[in-house]
Amino acid sequence: MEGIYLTIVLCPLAASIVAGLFGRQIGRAGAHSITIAAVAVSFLLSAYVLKAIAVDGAATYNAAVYRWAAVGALTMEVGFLVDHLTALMMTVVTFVSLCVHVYTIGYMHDDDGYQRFFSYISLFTFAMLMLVMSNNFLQLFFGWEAVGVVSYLLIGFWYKRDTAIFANMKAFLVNRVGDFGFLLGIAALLMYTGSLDYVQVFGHAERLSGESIEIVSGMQWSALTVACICLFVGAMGKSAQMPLHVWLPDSMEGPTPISALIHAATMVTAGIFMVARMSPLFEHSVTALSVVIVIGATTAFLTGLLGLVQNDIKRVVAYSTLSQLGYMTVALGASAYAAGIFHLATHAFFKALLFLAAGSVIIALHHEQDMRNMGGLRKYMPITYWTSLIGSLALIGFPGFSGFFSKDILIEAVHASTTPGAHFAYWCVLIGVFVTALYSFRMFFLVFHGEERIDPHVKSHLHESPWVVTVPLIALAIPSIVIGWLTVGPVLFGGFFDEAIFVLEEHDVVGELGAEFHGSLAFVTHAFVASPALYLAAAGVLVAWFLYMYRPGLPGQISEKIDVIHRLLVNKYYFDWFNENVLARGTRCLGGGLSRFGDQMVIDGGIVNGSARVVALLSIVVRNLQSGYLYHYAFAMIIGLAALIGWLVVEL
Amino acid sequence: MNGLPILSILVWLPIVAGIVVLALGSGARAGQGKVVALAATVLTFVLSLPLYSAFDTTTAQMQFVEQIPWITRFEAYYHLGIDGISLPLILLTTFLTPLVVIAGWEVIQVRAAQYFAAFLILEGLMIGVFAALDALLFYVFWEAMLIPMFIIIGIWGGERRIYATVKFFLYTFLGSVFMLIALIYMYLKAGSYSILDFHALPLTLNEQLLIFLAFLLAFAVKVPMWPVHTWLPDAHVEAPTGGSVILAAVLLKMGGYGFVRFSLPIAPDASQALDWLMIGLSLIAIVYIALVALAQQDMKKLIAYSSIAHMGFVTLGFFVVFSIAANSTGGDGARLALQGGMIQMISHGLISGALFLCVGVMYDRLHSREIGAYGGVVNTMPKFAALMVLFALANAGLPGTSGFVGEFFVILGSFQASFWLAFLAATTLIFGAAYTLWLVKRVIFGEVTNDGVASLQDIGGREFFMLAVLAVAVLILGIWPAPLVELMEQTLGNLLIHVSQSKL
Amino acid sequence: MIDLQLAAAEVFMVCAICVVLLVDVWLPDERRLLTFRLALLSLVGAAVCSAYYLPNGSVTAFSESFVTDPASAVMKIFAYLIVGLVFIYSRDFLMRAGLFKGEFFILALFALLGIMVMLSAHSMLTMYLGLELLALSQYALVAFDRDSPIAAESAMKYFVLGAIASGTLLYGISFIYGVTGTIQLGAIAAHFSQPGAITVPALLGLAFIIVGVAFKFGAVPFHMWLPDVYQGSSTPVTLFIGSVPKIAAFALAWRILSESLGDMHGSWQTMLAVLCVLSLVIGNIVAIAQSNIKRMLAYSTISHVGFIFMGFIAGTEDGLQAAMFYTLVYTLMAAAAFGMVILLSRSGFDAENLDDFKGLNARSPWFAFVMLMVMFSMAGVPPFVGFYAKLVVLGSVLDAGLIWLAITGVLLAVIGAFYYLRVVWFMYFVDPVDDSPLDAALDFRVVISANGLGLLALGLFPGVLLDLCARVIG
Amino acid sequence: MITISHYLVLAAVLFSISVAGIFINRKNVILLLMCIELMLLAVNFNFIAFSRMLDDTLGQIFVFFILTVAAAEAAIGLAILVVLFRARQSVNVEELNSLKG
Repeated sequence: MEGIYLTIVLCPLAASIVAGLFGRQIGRAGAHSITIAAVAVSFLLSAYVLKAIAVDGAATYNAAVYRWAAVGALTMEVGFLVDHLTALMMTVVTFVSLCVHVYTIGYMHDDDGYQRFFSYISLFTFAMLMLVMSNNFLQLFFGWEAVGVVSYLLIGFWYKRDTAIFANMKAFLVNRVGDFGFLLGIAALLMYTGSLDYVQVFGHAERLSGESIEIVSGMQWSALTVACICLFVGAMGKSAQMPLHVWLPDSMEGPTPISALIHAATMVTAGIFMVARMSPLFEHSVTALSVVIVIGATTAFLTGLLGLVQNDIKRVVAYSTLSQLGYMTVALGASAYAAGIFHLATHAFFKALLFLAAGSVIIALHHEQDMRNMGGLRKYMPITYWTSLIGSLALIGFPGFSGFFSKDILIEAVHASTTPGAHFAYWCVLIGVFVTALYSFRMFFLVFHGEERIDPHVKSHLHESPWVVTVPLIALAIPSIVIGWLTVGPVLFGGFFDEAIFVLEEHDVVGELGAEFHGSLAFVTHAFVASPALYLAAAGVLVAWFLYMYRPGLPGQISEKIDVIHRLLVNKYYFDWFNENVLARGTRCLGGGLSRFGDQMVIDGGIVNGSARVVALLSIVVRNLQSGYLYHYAFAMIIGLAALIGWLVVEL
Repeated sequence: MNGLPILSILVWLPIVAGIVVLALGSGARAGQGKVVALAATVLTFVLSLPLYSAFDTTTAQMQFVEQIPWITRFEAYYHLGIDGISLPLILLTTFLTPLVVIAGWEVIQVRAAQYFAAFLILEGLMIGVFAALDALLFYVFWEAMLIPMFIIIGIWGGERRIYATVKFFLYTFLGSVFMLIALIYMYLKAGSYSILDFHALPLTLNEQLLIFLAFLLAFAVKVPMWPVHTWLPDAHVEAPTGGSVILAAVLLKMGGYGFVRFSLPIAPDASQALDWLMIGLSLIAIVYIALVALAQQDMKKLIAYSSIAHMGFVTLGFFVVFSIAANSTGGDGARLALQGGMIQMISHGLISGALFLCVGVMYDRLHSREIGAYGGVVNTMPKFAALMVLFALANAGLPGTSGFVGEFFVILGSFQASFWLAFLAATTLIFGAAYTLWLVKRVIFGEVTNDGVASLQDIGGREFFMLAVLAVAVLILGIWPAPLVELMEQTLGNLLIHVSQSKL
Repeated sequence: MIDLQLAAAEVFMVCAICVVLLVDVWLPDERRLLTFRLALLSLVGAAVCSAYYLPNGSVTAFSESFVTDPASAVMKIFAYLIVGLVFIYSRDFLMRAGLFKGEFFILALFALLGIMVMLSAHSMLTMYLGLELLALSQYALVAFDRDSPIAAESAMKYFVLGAIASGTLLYGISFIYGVTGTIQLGAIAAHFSQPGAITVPALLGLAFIIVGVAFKFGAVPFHMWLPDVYQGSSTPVTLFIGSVPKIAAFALAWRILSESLGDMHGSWQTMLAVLCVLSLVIGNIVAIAQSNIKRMLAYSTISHVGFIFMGFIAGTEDGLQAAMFYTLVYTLMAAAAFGMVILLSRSGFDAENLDDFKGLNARSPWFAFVMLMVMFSMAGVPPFVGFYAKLVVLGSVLDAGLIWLAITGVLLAVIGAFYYLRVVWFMYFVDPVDDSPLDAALDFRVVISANGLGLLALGLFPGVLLDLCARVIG
Repeated sequence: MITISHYLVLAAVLFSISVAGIFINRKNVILLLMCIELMLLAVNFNFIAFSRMLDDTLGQIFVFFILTVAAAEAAIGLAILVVLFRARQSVNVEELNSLKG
């Protein structure tokens, strides 16, 4: 199998290198053919692997590819761990990536950086695969940072735009804050387990929960909790949990395929994946789970609200992503890892779909992103319209659609969870359902229905996007509808993740739900009676219809009424303001101050040049002793003689 | 290759070639001089490869030893030899010097022969520093190096070159004279100048402390550590590109080398007693200097400060071992930290060298180092921008590049000493990325800001070659550091054992 | 060997001087070069005599008032060498300045004779006579350029102060004579080796003698003459005064302080240490403010004296060897440095200012390099021999446990490095004021190159000279 | 009775006078030359006193040499004086300060 895994990983890398370095030679067609071929190979092989593992029951693969370094008894290797979780992630990643590759042909058609773009996204696929397939923390960290870098490059793809190069730096730096915690978490695990290998580290998990570490003197904390929280800080960065979520909306400066691929479907879910992968660790630390669930719930609710006031179509989707990531995190905190991953998978499809649909709208309108300048696009872009509708329904959890299954189970799991904070989380996610429906359909109505506010000049040649755009939309729309229906049973309740994810018996909420699970259809019908979520979603859609279709003037009045809240939302809770004006400016001022005061004034001016000046001054003063007068010279000699004799006298 | 005194050849070949280049002069035969310089440096590099291939990684003993009497009155020998600590540094030196020659190929028009000769002589002396096993010989190489560097900065430097070069010289001279006193003191006790004898020399704690402080002054200036670092930004800013490269890539490493070759093994107890000081200064370098780097407006100054911050990891890795040993239950944290420090030196040599070359490439075109004078370089120099971004990311410690390995090891190791230590060290992930990427943002990305940038020509074959070679090296070391780690494993293991045994 | 054989070099030198003198008197001006050649020849002859009549150990002559030993022979030969360099460096300058007269060579040879006598002195009287022979010749040499007011002024200063110094020295000697009843150095040493022999009058004498020694070296505060004389004399005379007489000063300290008053080491150690530190401080610091290179080198000399003193202060055999090594190395460096000053000067233009070194690298890379070697050697930077000179004296004071002195020394050496660096920076980093090419005779070029390279060669293989010093002294 | 100490004190007084004369005198260089002679005389006094005390002729021999050298010294001194006067038209000590610093 190793050959297959290597092929899966290296194909996109090779394609990326070829497209990147020899882009000019192979031309545009060459670049997209080679990268698409490579990603297609990866996807097919991933699917094969998924089949082999999920259907044929192939054993978990865990082996090193090569030894990266060995220091003392510690060996650091690059290797693959392929189990159900990995196989699922590989398939999702390569599938979405493939769709995005194809879609890009259309979307980036006129761009000068065509080959470069393909090179980047293939490189991203490679990095993401390295991340998910890793069997150790070193490689995980490599993939973790590598996806971050590609994301950096892609957000700043249009490097001439000031906003883009600001956003990419911001994204990287915020991610670095997460990585900072992540690295400390790895260091903690290494310290207590002496290894970076998943299997070995997990083997120590139980012992670790007993070890204590003193960080603030006098406070003994469980080493495992500290390690888990540090790791989770990494996840917060990558999966954009509050307060490290600020980069994700800005990252929409990148081309839309990137928003779909990286900032919705794959990279941002790395944190979710990581926590699920680390379930044997998190399970032993209720404190850490509690942190996870609270942060997740806060993110899910608060960022959802932000989606209500955005006018940029991509930003709405971005805040939706943030909110959904919060949902996944909540699931993790509730020990419902499987539910989190399941939501991750379904979300990857429908959110990628929504992004690509948004992208389709954007190119159709010649890079117009403001929803206030849209409306009534339904008749111009039928495929985009329908696929968007599917995506939105999936997102709000319309019964039978993929999002319904994942979200409903997730909410139920939180309901059943005993993790401290789960109660709070439950209310957050529940209200979140309403909010989700509201902003989703606000967007949907504003874009596709109602009055046509489009620039007439653009409108004259408005038409549906070409097939390279619509085919991926359709390709993503199908799983957005059916994937939940088909897979919820086997994946979530069929013991699919038993080997990959570890859940303590007392935390096993998914297991509890599984006991009541009797097939997808039953689940759907059951939801009508059991879950308030469904009704909340319906209410959301209705309210959206009421506000944006029936009484379009009302939203403006409402926002005037609740001006304070509205302003808070429009300013995104002032996170950006704080970061830019307090943190960033403060740091720069501190640096400037240290540079001017510490380095230039005290050390250089005072000590270094100061001593030089003192010597120079001394030199000028002392040379005046050499007056040129003979009698002074003689006098100096006599003084010297007298001093010598005087010293003798003292000595005697 | 057995019979050949290969280390001597490596030391003297460039020096002799330097004299030849000088003799050819800067006049009509300057072209020949350049060719000789390039040939000599390439030959030196080729000749240094057998050191690697024939190096026995299973022992901590000195290898390729040459020893002939030199100054019999002092029991000083012409004694060369290498172990796992010196070999990588020698390879780094021989690898970078040809690139420096290439970097100056068309750029240096004034007194070209002297320029190339200075670098050739410098190369020989630098190799000598790393290969010398006799303290007096070491000191001679160590100090003699200042002369060509002084000349290089002074003649081919920028506007304030004289201030910078005199500052550089006096600073380092001040540091090293104290080391000289310590060396003489130990010679008087040991009866010879052999470094290996010094290692075995029993010393009281007070003696060790004084010797340690004397060494500290010499090495701290070279590294440089806060607060004796202020020569570096000036020297870097004013030096010509090649000078900056060698300064950052090799000269700074001598400080780190000194710590592992002298301070730790000679004064283990003092090292342990003063490790709080060293760790403190290292952390200041990592945090304080990183903040200072953020405020710089001059590209070279920024990279210079970044060098100081990165070298903080070297000293942190070296001196955190005592706390690790005291704290953990026989893990490999101490070894990891030492390895990290060493790898950081090699990696920083490549990366900072590359970044200075990048700045040089731009400076050659626009004759400005101000960040504000650039902006949107990627529009006119895409190939160059790609490479520069790669090096910048490596400088920010991106996994998969060499810049990651050392920092990773040191942070992992120092966590075992204390959480807060690792915490502060790990801030480099944020600050390092902040100042590097901000630089990239302001210089590389964006719209073309002025006519100067608009008129830029992308790098030609010569420039592409030197940067590409470095890029490959940076990537290889990042993807597969095992060979380098292996090279040092035995020596560092042995060093740890030695250091853990008290001399008292 | 009979007495005259032991003093063969001195005897030869006296005869040779007489010959030169007589020949010179009858020579017409245009054939004055013969004097130059004869003077060089007499140096060679003296060298042969010194080398040929070299006893194995220390042998005294003339009622124990004269001694010949390997150390003195080595230093004499070194002195011939340096004087030879002086003659070669001076010739063209003197010609251009219209000073090419026999007196220069004759006075220099007389001074050399004085140095030889001092080196071989084994009695206070011999020492005094040698000293006066040297001193009087130097006074005359300084005033040699009769038309120069500053030369006359500096000669007068030198003369008056020198006379005070020799008077003081004599006063001290008289006390030693009164205490010991002898002026013969060996006997004095024997007297003081007895317990309780060190009395107050003896110490008083010691203090006065130290003034004489310190003056000869030019140690602070007895250094005042030195900058003025260096600056006031014409460059060839400065070259002479700045180099060889240091050997005489060494001889004075060595023969009197180490050999005969060695048992009073405890008393003179601190005195010398104070003078040493003062010299290091004043020499190095004031040199920074100088713009006249001769004056700067004068202050540099003062600081080097501080280092030479370190060897004596240690009071050990190693220390003495170190001081000797330092002295010899210093004379070589000084000769080369002043040689370069001469090289840069042309007719009607004395290259006295530091500015005259500006851009030398552009005018002549090779001679800039020679000056670079000299400057770095003086600063004590390896691989030049000046480094080893500092190394050995520092080693000897450290061996004596005087760590503070060693630290003071190196700190001030760092400060001092600044003004040597300034010369290098003027030569290399600054554009020339004057682009005219250097013109100098071939022999001059060859010799000064060899002189500079010698500093490098001795720096690479310092063992040669170190071993020699170790073998002959102590 | 006149003892050795008296001679020594006398010599010391002479020596001091000569020294004082050198640095107090700010007028004529010739006075300096005279002071120097006086200093040597003080030394000679010492030597002869000691010679007498020790009943040893060495001291007296030394004195003869000193006298001879003193004569030579005076000659040179006067010669320099002449040169100085020729060059500067003055033998005023206070004007001898063109070299300084």
